[in-house]
Amino acid sequence: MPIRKDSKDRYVEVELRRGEEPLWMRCGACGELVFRRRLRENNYICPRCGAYFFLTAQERIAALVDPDTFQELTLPLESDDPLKFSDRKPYADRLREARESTELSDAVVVGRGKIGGHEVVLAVMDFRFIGGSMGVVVGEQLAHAMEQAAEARIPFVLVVASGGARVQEGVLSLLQMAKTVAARGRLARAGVPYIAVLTYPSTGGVMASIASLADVTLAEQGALIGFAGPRVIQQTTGERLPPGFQRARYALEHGLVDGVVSREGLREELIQVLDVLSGVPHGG
Amino acid sequence: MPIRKDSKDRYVEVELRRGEEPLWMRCGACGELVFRRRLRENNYICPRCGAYFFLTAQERIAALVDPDTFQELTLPLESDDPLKFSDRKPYADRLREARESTELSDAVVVGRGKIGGHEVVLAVMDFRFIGGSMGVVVGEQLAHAMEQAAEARIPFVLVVASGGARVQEGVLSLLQMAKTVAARGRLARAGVPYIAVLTYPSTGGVMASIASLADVTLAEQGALIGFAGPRVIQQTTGERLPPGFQRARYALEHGLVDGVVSREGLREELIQVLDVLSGVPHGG
Amino acid sequence: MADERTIRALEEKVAELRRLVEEEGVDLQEELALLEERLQKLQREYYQSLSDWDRVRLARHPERPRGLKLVSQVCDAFYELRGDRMGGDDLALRGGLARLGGQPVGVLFHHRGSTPEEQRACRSGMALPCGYRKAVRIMRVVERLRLPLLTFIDTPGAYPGVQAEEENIAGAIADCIATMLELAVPTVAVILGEGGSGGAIALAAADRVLMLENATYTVISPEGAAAILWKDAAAAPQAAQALGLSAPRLLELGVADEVIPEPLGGAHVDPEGTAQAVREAVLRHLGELQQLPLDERLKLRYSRYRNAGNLGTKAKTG
Amino acid sequence: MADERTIRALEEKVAELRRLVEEEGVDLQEELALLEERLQKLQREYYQSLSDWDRVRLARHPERPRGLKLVSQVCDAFYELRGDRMGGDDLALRGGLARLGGQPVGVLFHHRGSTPEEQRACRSGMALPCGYRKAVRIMRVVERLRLPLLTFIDTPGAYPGVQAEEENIAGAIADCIATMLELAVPTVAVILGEGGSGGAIALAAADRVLMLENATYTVISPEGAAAILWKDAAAAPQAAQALGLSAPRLLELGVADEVIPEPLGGAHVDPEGTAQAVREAVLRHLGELQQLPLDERLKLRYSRYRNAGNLGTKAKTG
Ligand SMILES: [Zn+2]
Ligand SMILES: [Zn+2]
Repeated sequence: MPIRKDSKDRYVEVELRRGEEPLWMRCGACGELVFRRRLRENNYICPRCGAYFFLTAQERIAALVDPDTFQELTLPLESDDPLKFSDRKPYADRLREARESTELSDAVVVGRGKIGGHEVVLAVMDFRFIGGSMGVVVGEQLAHAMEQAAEARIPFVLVVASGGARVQEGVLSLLQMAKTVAARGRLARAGVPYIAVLTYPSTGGVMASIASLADVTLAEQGALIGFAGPRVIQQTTGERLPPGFQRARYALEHGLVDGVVSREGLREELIQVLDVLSGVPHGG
Repeated sequence: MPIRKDSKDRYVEVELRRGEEPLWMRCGACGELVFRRRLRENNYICPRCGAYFFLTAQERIAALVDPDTFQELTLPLESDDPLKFSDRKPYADRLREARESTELSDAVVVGRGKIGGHEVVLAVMDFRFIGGSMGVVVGEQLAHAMEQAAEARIPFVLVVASGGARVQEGVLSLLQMAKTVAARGRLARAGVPYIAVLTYPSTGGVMASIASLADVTLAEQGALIGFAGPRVIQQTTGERLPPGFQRARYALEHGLVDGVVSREGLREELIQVLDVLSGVPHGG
Repeated sequence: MADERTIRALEEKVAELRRLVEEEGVDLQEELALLEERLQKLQREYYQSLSDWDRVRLARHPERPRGLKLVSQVCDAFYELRGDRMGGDDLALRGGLARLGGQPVGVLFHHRGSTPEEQRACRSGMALPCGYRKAVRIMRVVERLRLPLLTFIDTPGAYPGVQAEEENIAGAIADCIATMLELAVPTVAVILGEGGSGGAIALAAADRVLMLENATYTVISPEGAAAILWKDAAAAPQAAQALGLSAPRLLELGVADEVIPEPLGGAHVDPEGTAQAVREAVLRHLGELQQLPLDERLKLRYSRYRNAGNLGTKAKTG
Repeated sequence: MADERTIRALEEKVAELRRLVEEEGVDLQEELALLEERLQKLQREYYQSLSDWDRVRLARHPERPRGLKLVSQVCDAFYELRGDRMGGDDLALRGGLARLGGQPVGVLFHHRGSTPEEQRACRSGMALPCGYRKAVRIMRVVERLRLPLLTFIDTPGAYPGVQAEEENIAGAIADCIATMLELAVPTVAVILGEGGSGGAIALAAADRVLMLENATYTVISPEGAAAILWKDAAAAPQAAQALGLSAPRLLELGVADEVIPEPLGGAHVDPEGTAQAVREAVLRHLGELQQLPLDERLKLRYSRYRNAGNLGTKAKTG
């Protein structure tokens, strides 16, 4: 699913990274062909122009947690296609394809690990899985992750990469907004910190629920942050969109996030936050 | 203390209504000489042009409560002039003069009465007393009134007519903001309704504390509602003030109040609010 | 089977005939009764087999009872509270204090407007951040005063606009959901017309969720789904069906607790009756909730939303 | 008695003399020691008899330690949180998470800026509604995470502007006071420079209120009082005296709990030392508060504000 190119904010069209990945990848921003290993070593940032490529959940986790500390806690769940939804293609087929190409059960990976020595429960969304959309499985995984964090009394870190609710699961996916917010309420009552990292994209129903309710909210450089998509806004209102609209820096200027952080600096930034909060939550 | 004329919003310059009042009063808006009894019967609204004259606390009370139901609860307190303040004239003299001309101990009258058959605790500020400013006595009276309402479990109605904090009592008057807000917190925890009526003027420290924290907030037509005075704003920022700025209707359009009510309609409006809230707070 | 237009035409003819018979005194009572019976059967057949797209159209019907007028009929008295206390007052999302069954309650509802000017002023029920912030403010008032909260939902969705985004419409909706879920007072939501995505669930995270028979509740409009998934705006009727947005379907799925029946032809045929039916249902659910101890009520609410949608998951196969 | 300028000149001369003596090795140690002693006496006399107007000028001194820099020195680490989540981020009122004495705390402070551009961007510490709303948001974070809250006050007052009024600056201040008073966590406020009216008390409704020796806390600026009451801007020094805005006076009145001493000449003479003194005082008060059981701490806070100013009332005489 290619996303729109924006040289200034450095998000670029990329080939869907499916199954066997090519040895070389072309940067959509500058056209450079980059050796894949080199790209990975560079946090999937184009070494020529600095554009960001999408990260898979596993790549994101590898970039954030201390080596060999991640322990996956993703529940062994799949969507049961509750509406037996079909558009031009059955949802069941889309699910199967997404599972095969990503080797994920759905659009989020949950686990426990350390960041700069601090224990955290980490949930990372994966945009490759049907646009990182939140359906019943993602909702359940996130609620479960927050419960784990509340129980273990260690901070919860959520990395958002989601276009919103999973359309193919209808109102059941809409309800995941309330579900994740309810679980966040429990986490808050337990006094456990919740840090959200918004990446490209953080929009729709995910942004209008769990992703907006963190104690500390960081935006990765170039992240798209909002509720309605730019096209919907233009079609409904005919408004001209201001430059930088809904991008990370714009969000910061409008008071929507606590900071904008480069991909290279994200781990260090999280360590700073965890350092300052060290000892929180207070004992049992 | 004459206030600025605004024919549209119908607040007019008036003679300070001191001591022995004349049989006739001149309307500052249209110049009409009105027989005082006629003015009183008309809620102190000019029968020719509809301009509002200031109301004293007693007149406001008479206009709002059911006949023969008001029982004054104002504490027998006076300002002790804690700073021994003196500008061109000693504060002690100003206090004495204000007490003599208004026959009030300070700028608020507190009592219990019925409005449309509903028991309320009522606090009414009086602009004649040093601009209705909130010093240590006003703060104490308001806190006391809220405690009475919380204890008796009947709604609290506050009619604001105040330019802000009492300068001559320094930080002690500033602290009345925190004091009244603290007392309002207790009232809220008791589940007792609090209705504020903002009249000309409702500004400064009173507006930045107790007057902004009601469950239901009504503005009398033409009321001036804000924090900083128009002159301060112009001097500090050089901004041009938009028409109607800080007036009741402007406040409504900017989401600051629940409704704008004519002086004639105010009692009926309060009865509507009290009717709909009848039974609140719920038993003991 | 008859379509909507044929049924409307038949209804008119039969009404004319009855008037004629009654005015002229012709003895055709028996024939007329048979005819009416036949008509009713047709109506029942038609309205009981409504497609989801038919319901979408009924939910959007310009004469459908809704907004301020309906809420005023459902409640015995309504006192509107206005403003978010931060610079705005949204006419698309409104609320205040009301009385119902002899007790004070808080209400929140979408308002779409009836005249074109009013519709413009309230953007046909698409609320702004200041609307959701007003809703949160009113929730805090009802919480302080220990009033049950009733919400009436009827919106195509939150307003998609530049300023709405700048003022954090997403966060405003999230706060609305969070505040509503944390209220100690009982909450009942009624979906009256369109329950459009985030703009709807902002007011729908309640202890009980009721739907009028032809109301819809959906994650995306059928047109939106058609455009995105079918790449074809004409696929909206299919999308409507696929989305499972109808009241009966959502009752099956456990999303709605009760479907409030509408008269044959839709709520607009009998606005008074519709208001009465809504009132009766709300009072009944409120009564049940008020019987429950606080702890249990909050536990039930939490587990309702904590477990929402779990019927749509299954153990991993791979 | 010497004035500020004479003392400054003397200080310089003595310093030059000492340098000369040390560099040239001239044996004037004894004479120099006497001279220095005399100078210190003059300094003490001068700075211990500062008029309130002198203190106003010291509180506003362009080199006075304040804002982000001072807070960063007082705390061991500071992580800034930004934005009100509603459309704005105020640079005049800032805050975030910090560490102090080995524990995490929340902090809020005014920032006035040092360069002219920065001063323009943060309006010399006059906060907007979005600043007070950010403060409320951060208060909710510290409440959730059970962190003590420290506030550092230094503002001429809230910003008086058209948009600020439209966005309800008054209500934003009121909400700030109300939220701060209801926090379950311990709260310590330090008035660093100017504590200007509503804009200051918004952050000062704390369990403990400390003042730097030359900080001021007042219901209105001396200039404002002079203009309104004396009808003469030149009366500001008299007004300063009359308003009782100095730390020693407010300690007497029970408004401040402690006066944190400044070096002779004012805090700007030794910013590091000032930060250390503030840190020490805050840690001590925080330690005392953390010893108290929650109930008692909240009872003390309530009675502190419920009874505030009662020493200024007396039984009615008439
Ligand atoms: Zn490139
Ligand atoms: Zn007149």
